[in-house]
Amino acid sequence: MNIKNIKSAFPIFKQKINGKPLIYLDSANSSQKPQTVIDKISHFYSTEFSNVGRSVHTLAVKATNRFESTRDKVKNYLNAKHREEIIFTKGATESINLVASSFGEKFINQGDEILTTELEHHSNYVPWHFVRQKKGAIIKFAPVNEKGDVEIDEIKKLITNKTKIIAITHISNVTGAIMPLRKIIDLAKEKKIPVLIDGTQGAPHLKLDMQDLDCDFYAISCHKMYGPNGLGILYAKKKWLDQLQPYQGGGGMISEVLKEDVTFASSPTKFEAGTMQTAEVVAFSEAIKFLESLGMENIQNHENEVLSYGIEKLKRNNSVNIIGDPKERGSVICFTMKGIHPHDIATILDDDGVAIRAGHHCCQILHDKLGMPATARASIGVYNSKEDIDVLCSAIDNCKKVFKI
Amino acid sequence: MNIKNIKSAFPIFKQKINGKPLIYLDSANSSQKPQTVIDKISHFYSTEFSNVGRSVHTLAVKATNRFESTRDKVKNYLNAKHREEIIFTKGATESINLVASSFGEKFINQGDEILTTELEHHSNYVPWHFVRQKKGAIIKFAPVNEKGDVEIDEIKKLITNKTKIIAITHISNVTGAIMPLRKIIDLAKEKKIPVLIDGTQGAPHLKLDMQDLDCDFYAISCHKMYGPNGLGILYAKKKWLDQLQPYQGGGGMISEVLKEDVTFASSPTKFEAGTMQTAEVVAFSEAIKFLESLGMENIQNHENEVLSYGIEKLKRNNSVNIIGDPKERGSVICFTMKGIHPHDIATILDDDGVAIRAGHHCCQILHDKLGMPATARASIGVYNSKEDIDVLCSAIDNCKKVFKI
Amino acid sequence: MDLKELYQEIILDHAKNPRNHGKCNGFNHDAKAHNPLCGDKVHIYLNLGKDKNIKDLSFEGEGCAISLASASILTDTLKGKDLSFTKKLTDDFLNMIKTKSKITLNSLSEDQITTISSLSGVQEFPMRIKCATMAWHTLQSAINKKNI
Amino acid sequence: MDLKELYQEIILDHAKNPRNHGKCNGFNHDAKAHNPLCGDKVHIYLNLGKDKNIKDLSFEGEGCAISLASASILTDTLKGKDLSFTKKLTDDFLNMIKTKSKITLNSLSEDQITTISSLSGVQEFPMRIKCATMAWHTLQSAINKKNI
Ligand SMILES: Cc1ncc(COP(=O)(O)O)c(C=O)c1O
Ligand SMILES: Cc1ncc(COP(=O)(O)O)c(C=O)c1O
Repeated sequence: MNIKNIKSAFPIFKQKINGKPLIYLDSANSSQKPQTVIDKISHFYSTEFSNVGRSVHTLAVKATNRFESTRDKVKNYLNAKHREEIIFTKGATESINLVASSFGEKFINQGDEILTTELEHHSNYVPWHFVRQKKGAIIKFAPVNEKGDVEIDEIKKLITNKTKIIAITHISNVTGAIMPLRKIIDLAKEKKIPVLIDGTQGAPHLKLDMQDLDCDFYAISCHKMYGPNGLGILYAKKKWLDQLQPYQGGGGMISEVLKEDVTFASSPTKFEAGTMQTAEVVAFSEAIKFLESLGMENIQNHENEVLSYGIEKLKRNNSVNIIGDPKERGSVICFTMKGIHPHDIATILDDDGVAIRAGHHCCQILHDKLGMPATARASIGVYNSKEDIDVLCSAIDNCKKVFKI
Repeated sequence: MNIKNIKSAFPIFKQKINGKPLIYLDSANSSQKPQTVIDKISHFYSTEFSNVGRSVHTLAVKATNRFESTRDKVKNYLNAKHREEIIFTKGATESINLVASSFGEKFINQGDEILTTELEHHSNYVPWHFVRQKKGAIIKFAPVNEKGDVEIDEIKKLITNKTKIIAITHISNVTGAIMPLRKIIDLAKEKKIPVLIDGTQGAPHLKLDMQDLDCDFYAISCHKMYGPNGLGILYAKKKWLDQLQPYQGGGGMISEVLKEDVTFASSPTKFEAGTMQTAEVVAFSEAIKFLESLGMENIQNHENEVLSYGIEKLKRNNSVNIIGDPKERGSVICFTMKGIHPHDIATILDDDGVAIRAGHHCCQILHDKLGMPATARASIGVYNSKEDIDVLCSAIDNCKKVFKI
Repeated sequence: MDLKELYQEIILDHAKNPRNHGKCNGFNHDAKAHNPLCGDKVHIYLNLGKDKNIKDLSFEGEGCAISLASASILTDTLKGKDLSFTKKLTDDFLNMIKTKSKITLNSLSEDQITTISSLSGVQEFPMRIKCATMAWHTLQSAINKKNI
Repeated sequence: MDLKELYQEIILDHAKNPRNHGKCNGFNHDAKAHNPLCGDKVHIYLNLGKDKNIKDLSFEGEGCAISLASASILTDTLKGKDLSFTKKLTDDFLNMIKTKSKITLNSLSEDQITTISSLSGVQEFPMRIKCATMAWHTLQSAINKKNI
């Protein structure tokens, strides 16, 4: 497969939007799905579907094998050390809620501190807010600077002997800043503080290596990495698996159930209560195949090329104000236009077939700091090209025409 | 569509299992999916996919409309009074965990009582066990009698002024007993105790009417009612929606997010944190269409016919011991055979293409009471026929041959 | 879908130069609302007389052209009107947004009708309907909620 | 897949009449395991001499024919053997289940080899492999865990 014509692998691009070709620049929200992923879902439901792990008949065996071999695939893809470190969830949001709930319940007490940043998505704040409410803990926010970065020194300054966990994003879904994870994790290890990475925006764009990165938790949304909806992953380092209580109770996650007490299975089963998203997991193996067949380095190079082209071109447009100028940027360009609200931009762009997102992108704290209730966001996926950026730019010019500016 | 040849609507039945036609008798575990549901998933991903509720571009509008109109469809299907009473979850397990967590946090304290039964699936016990652990509450189990029923009097006896909730299944997934819900809910209302129904086995087989039933919570797994994997529903009566705290925190469920505090949206958004299972929800509308086009009464009549035929025929087989003889039975036949363990039965049946389940079916408390670590279970879906039962019975005879009994 | 229908001259004018912006004098009712998905905010202030006439009416807010224009047009049209008329026009307006029905209240001038009707283009942009209706819903809350 | 391979005469015999069932005399090591998905249970007892010989070996358990036969055959074969032989046979056995390789330890009689090998049919029934291996894993835990 060649990245240059990879659009053809995605059936959505056969659609016309308002009579124009779809220019999809909303992948940070959710990515489109390659035909192989879609076909896998159909094929699995049509020929092999069954609940996993619970029955011994032929279909159940096939489904269980496919399900568990996807776990192996994910383990290899993330270069995790152990397969039981891979836990399937509903999405990154659930992954983070799981950790906040189970880790928070056991290790966070009155007056303890949770260290996060002003950049975080609500999914990496609200779960910790719940812990704050329940436990009387404190949340500290490392400030974002005017470039849209969070400096390691700001994080260092906020660490105290009360800091129980550092919860931080891999890539900001607004400023696009790639966080200095290596430094943060080194610092945290020195102080023996566990680190949770919200990898929602990292996983679709960067090569990941859990053993090398050496964080404690890494949260992923499969639907943003060309996989099916309704599926996420929590990578949790082995040392935590026995220490954390299960998050949800139900079928499959138990060892022994008596009227007086319940004991639990070991990970990953322990954290996967109830019937799982079998078809979604099975189909996700095709998303990984897709990424691997292109090669993460190639994807990254390609996306960076499109990204830089976009940044350059938008910079030259005087009506456009790009949010942030981080040291390293990943796949996201947020911008505003004087006199045109982001929602109006999004609506007008849509008329030209260009799909972007407008709003606070679930980062209200950051937008409050920016003093902007909303921004417009163009985010880049593997299928985007420089031509897409050209269409974006002329659609942006059209905004001015519509608004007679 | 005619129920008699409804198998043709399900592509899985084109498969041969060990060279024989698939006789799928594991629907209580998970049901197979009609072609229309499978096609809807593909079609949606191929032509309309986008994240819902967050962007204003054309695809997002289409996806959001389909998503929310499925909520309306579910509301009508369940005859709920308000659309915000319909909350999408990952499955019945998550639905029950949500209630146990949010209701338990607020309304259950030290020494308070949760009333349930010995029949419950682990999904309707382990979440309450968590509440017991956290709050120092007490779980009381209404006993199951030798017929596999739980008598209303047993429930009445256990109600005290400490009873904070009654959590009970609609249909036992082992004895098949249909619980006397009307009486239980009347009794509970008299005492002002809220009632949660684990409707996982009820929803696929019985016509539901939330306004008539008048329970407080009803939990559903969509994958057992011919819908996609990874999707469930929680019906929660309006009076609870504002009282209950959200279960998970993340994008979409907030009203205002500040560093000091977070306020939440109203239901259903409040309970639907993070990116939802858009494609699954959209495709579930086809499952409802499927059920409605056949008509729940017709489905019930058909299934009852097959069920009675099965019970009669198995009763005549001296080597088979049917578990339970409830007043009203829904779609499930558990059985054992002298000298042949249920797992061996399941393996031997599979050789004849017959898919059943063996084990404790996530009901260990009940199996402990029965004095049986495992049973074999044949469960009936809309696509099963009397001929399927005939194949089951001859496969059962084959077990004796293999075991030389 | 027609962008020109949505972003009519009148709307752009009201969006760029919103009328009655700020807190009006002597307001005795107010209410605010916001759309958490997009960040639009509106705060309606009104000075409601004992005779049920709206003596003064204004708004504060931030948001897209549609939401600003809608709030601006609302205040401009309803200042000086009584509550029963306000109720009628609100119903008519919400109906128009939903079904593209026409505004016909005969105590409005042709000009006023044209102005209000300029917002009907939103009907073809389902994700933007909230932008157009938020101010009108908020006005109702403000009327119902006495400011003490 | 061949049912006759799985349910061989020898297996049915061991399943119906398990050898060494119950607690053996003077056991000084034991361990139990269960499979929560299917409810199978096994409890291994062994009397391990100072000389690292297994003086006595028995099991309690409930489960399917495969799990009972496997535990029964295990106890029958390893009673009286020393630990290093036990380790070797366990490895060989687990290998056989995984890859259908043959058991060749020359201190076993042909009869014993035939008996153990009768369990290799499980290889084609992936969901049943745990049934065959549970007793063998549990024996290893029992050896490693001194009973006090
Ligand atoms: C940085 C970041 N974190 C978390 C999330 C939440 O992911 P999901 O909605 O898939 O659970 C998102 C996406 O919306 C995100 O961009
Ligand atoms: C009675 C009952 N309750 C709850 C569940 C749990 O449903 P799910 O696994 O879909 O969450 C099941 C199915 O396994 C069930 O049969």
